[in-house]
Amino acid sequence: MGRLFAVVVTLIALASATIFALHIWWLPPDISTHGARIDRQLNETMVVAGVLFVLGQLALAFFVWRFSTREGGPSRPSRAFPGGPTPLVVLATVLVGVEILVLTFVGSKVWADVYQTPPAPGALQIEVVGEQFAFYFRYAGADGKFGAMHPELMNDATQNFFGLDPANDTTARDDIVVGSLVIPVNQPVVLRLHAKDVNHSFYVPELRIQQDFVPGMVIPLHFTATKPGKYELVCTQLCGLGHYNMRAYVEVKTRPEFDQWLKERAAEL
Amino acid sequence: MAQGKGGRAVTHGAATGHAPAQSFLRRHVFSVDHKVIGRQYLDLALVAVVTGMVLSWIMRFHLGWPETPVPGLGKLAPTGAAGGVITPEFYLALMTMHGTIMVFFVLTTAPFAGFGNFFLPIHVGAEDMAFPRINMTSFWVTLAAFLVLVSAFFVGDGPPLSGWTAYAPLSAVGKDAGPGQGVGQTLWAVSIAMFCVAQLLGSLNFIATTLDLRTRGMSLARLPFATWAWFITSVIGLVAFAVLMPACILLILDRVAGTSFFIPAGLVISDRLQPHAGGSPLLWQHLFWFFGHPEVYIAILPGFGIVSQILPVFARKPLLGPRVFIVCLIAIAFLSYTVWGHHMFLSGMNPVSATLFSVPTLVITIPATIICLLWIGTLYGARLRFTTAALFALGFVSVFVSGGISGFFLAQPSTDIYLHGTYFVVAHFHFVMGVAAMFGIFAGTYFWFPKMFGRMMNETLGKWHFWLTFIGVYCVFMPMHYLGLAGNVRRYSAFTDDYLQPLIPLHRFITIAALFTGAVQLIFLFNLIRSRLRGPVAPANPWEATTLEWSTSSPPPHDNFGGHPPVVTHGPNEFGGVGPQDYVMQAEPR
Amino acid sequence: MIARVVAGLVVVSVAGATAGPSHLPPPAGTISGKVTYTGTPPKMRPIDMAKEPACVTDHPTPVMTQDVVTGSANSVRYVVVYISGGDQGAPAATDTVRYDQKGCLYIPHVAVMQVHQPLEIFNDDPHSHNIHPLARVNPEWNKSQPKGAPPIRTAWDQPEFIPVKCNVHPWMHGYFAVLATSHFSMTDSTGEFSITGLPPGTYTVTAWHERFGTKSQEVTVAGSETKTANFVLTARPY
Amino acid sequence: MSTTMVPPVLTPRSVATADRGPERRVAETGVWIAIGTISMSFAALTSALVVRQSSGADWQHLHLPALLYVNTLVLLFSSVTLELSRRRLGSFGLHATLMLGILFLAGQGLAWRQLAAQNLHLATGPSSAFFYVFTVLHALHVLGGLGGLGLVERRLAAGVLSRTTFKAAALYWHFMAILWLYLLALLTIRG
Repeated sequence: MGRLFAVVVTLIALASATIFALHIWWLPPDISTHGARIDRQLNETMVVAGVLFVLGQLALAFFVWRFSTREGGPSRPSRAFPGGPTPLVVLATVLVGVEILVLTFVGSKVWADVYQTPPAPGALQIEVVGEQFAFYFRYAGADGKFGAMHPELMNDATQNFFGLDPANDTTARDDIVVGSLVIPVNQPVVLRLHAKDVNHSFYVPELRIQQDFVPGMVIPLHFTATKPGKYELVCTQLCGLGHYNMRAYVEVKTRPEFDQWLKERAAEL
Repeated sequence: MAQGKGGRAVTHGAATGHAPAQSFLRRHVFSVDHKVIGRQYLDLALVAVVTGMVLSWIMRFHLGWPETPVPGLGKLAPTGAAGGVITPEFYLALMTMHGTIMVFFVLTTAPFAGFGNFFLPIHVGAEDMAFPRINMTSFWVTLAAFLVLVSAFFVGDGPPLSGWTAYAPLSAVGKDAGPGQGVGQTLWAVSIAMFCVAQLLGSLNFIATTLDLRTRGMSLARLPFATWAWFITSVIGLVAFAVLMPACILLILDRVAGTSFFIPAGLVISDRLQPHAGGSPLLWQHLFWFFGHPEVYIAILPGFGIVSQILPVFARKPLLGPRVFIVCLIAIAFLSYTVWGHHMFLSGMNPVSATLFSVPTLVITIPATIICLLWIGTLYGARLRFTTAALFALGFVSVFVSGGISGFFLAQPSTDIYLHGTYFVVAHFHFVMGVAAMFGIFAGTYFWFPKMFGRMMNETLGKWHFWLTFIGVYCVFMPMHYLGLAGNVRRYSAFTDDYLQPLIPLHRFITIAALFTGAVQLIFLFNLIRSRLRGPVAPANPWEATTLEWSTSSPPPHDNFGGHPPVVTHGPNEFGGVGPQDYVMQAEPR
Repeated sequence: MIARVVAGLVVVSVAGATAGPSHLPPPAGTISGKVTYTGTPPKMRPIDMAKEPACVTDHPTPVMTQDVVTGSANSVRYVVVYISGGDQGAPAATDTVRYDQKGCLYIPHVAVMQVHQPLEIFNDDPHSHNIHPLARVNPEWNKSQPKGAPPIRTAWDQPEFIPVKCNVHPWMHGYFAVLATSHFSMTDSTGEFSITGLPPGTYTVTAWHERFGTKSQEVTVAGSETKTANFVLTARPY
Repeated sequence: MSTTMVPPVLTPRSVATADRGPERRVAETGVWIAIGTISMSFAALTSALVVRQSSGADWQHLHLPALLYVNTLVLLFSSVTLELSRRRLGSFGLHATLMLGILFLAGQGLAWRQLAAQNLHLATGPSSAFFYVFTVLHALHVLGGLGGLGLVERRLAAGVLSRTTFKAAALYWHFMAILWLYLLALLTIRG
């Protein structure tokens, strides 16, 4: 029985680790300026955690194999672990402690780069509303100014997703509201996230970015996309029955394509 | 007998009913006997776990084959699954109920309230809990809380869909937010508030019993490891549930009384401006996770204790570093209150605090790692006996290590950016608190069943149960890490996004594994029922263990020790001697 | 599938156009007319359905918003014209009103029905919708209808203009016009309507539009004549 | 398999605290634990108040009804009478405490009515909401304390009251007074 346990645990550990190591299921390619550092941090953690995982399971398997009693086998006295618990305590503290220090030291810089640094000056400003169950995006339009948001005017039936008041607010009249996030490549972008009803979250796996929308708060988020293409933005914060279908496309375009697109949208107003 | 100053006689409090009650109702239903109450908790947990598991089967089936009608479900849930096709809101309702039932009514109820009630008083050598009536109240409130929760299936739009974390404002604004967010969500909040009351009363009892009712010679150092774990869990629970309860009260008030604790101004839900202002959604998250993270340890620490108690018995040698183990438990308990923010890295709270919450989260892995190493070190030089209880205890170590290690990714804000809200999280917490705690419960059941019911469980069935479960849970939860790495978002009732399409085959594999693992549990149920009725009669100490419960008959008499409270002369950890008896019982005369 | 939609349309338009109980003996009068606007109506704008690719491919040219649909000569579509005072006609018809969700649109945009009249809601799309009638007088409900789920059968007990929305596709927006009367009609793309089968009498005729509000006028019908009642609604650009 | 049974030991009801009797500590321990957990609940609510105050601009200071200060005196005085009763084991002080406790609750009820008369209800604003939550929860705990004191009174009358039960009940009652002072200060300063 002990040998069986050891074999099963070993097989499980090795099979699991192999699938991780072969990247059979893995992150999609990164398309952001900051993502490489997150990937590196994740890879380093994967190596360290993977080694700990395999070692831990193998140690368990080995000890069980080695110290199981066979039915009817000779009785032998048990032996204490050499040196008592102290070496294990020291081992765990030093090993895990060093790992924590390294991971925290490097990782907190990565975090700070994404969330604690101001966006580049001249970043493209885009307002985002998350609602049950869609994202809408707003560009300032020709005047470069966003019209003010009035919750009492928000209405899906009239497609007034941002609660704009074009009747009285001239800056709102040229605001471009669309259902996809279209951004120019290699251009720093600042989003301001508004939650219209409940919590939502902004998650683009390829952009290596995720941030909750919180009602009552306006949360800035900035990044730069480096590769043109069409990607998916999905909601990762449970927001109600349509949560699974709350998504939008992120279209990263070249600068001329983006300008052209913006011009076409403005013409529709 | 103290003599009052005024000359009036002051006696001890009235006897708390240590004579066995006579009527059937008093003995088996409204009993104040901690053993009956412990069994009642375990029976409740059994009902709850079957319910929770059936819910997860339906969920898993839906995720594998979203458009295939579930046979018969259309009749059971005509609103949520008309024609057997599961609606998104019904999926989320199942998920909410699954999470709530499992976390509260299984993982808290079984290993802590259930086994703790039965064995903590015996472990310390007492006749009963410190406050038997409060103990009984605690159980009945728990049961009522369960019934209130389950009743959400039968009201209006059905159960709530905001998850076991019930984030505000989704949980706070009422039925505008979706089906089930009306009466169903209110019932949820009431149920959890009641559950908090029950657990506070229970924790109070556990602590007072451990502190005050220890028999002669039972110093704190001689407490069995499981009792240490229950004691520390009680302390955690006393603080955690004391925070969740007022939070639930505030939530209920936001829902039914029009207050705005968690609801800010200017919310427009389904085109309706909400009549609230000024509340803070993050306040709910802080209050909830201040409870929620310690709750993880409430679920798992009893498992630590049970495994630490079982492993030495079947390794036939003492637990390595018993004092280190206790210190680590205390360290975990303490640290568990400093880490709640790691659930909120991306919640919009100040990003600086992310790092502050990350460090203690990572530090908590140190005592956890030490404990795992102590278990593995205990195996060194052991003479392992492979009973089912031993296998589940060893399996516990394996799954806990697997689940614990993925915590490294989620504890770091930088990697959490990518993995937060994905199946990686689902894999992590199911391994570390779900499966591991369940293995602790299984180990405890196979270990203590003879003592609780006076009959042995069938070992052959038990071993089949272990092997199939052990392999099954790895097939279910290990692939969820891969899903998470591929960016698969959790809490989705269907995978419509383009990038998720390639992952659907893996979901089907998980579904098949989950249905298989679930079916395997029928072996356990069968074993449980058959052994209770027809198992071989158990001797007092079938496993050659040392703690006090094994010094008394199986099952123990009404007052646990037949009117002769034991005198403790040894620690719980004295194994490995030479000779015909290689262990010393705690109550063995010197 | 298309046949079903067309059939549904026919059912509804028949219900709308010949709403008067046809079995009643003559004389039966008719009130017909045209609904137009003054002022500047909001511009119809293309609906951005990007989040649901299946619906984008359903519409080769972008669909325009339907809350205000105007035609030539200032005509207004989707105006419900009904008898709010006077003979209320027959109780609820037993024929079913069909409401379709197709290509992420509600078809028809406004469904007119009587109280207690059976209503069937179909999902013809290859994905899930939720139907959320924002009723205030009637009980409000909110249900998903996944692909392959059976139609939702329901009815309304009180007269009310109920906005309908799909939260999954926030642009999806329509109305259930639940009326106490069996005398009603809805303007077509030319803004014209016709209420037939009216017994002689004096009627208050009311025109309702979701953005432009309601207007009423008195019309007396004697014998089997056709009276004209035109409505001019006031439009605002925003 | 060895199934060692413990030989009978002739120490009836001996526990670690045998010299003092088991009941002695249990009731007191229980109350201390209860005090701990009740404190935690009110601490959580306090932090909720602080967070809520900064989350919205809608906080308006609530002027507490002057009656609350009278109630405070009543509650404090009830603690004094209870302590006198406990020291001398007289039932008069205990009765007085019970009466004063009921009076305190009645006073609180009156204060709520005064506020309601000023149109300050639970849902009026955040400060009134917190006021009601704090005071009602406190009143419920006081009600529980009254139940405990009632039990003490019954046992005293029957001559089966243990000192420790009395002490535990008194401990809880004094805690109610201290908790009230804290709440009063909190609501005065931040409410």
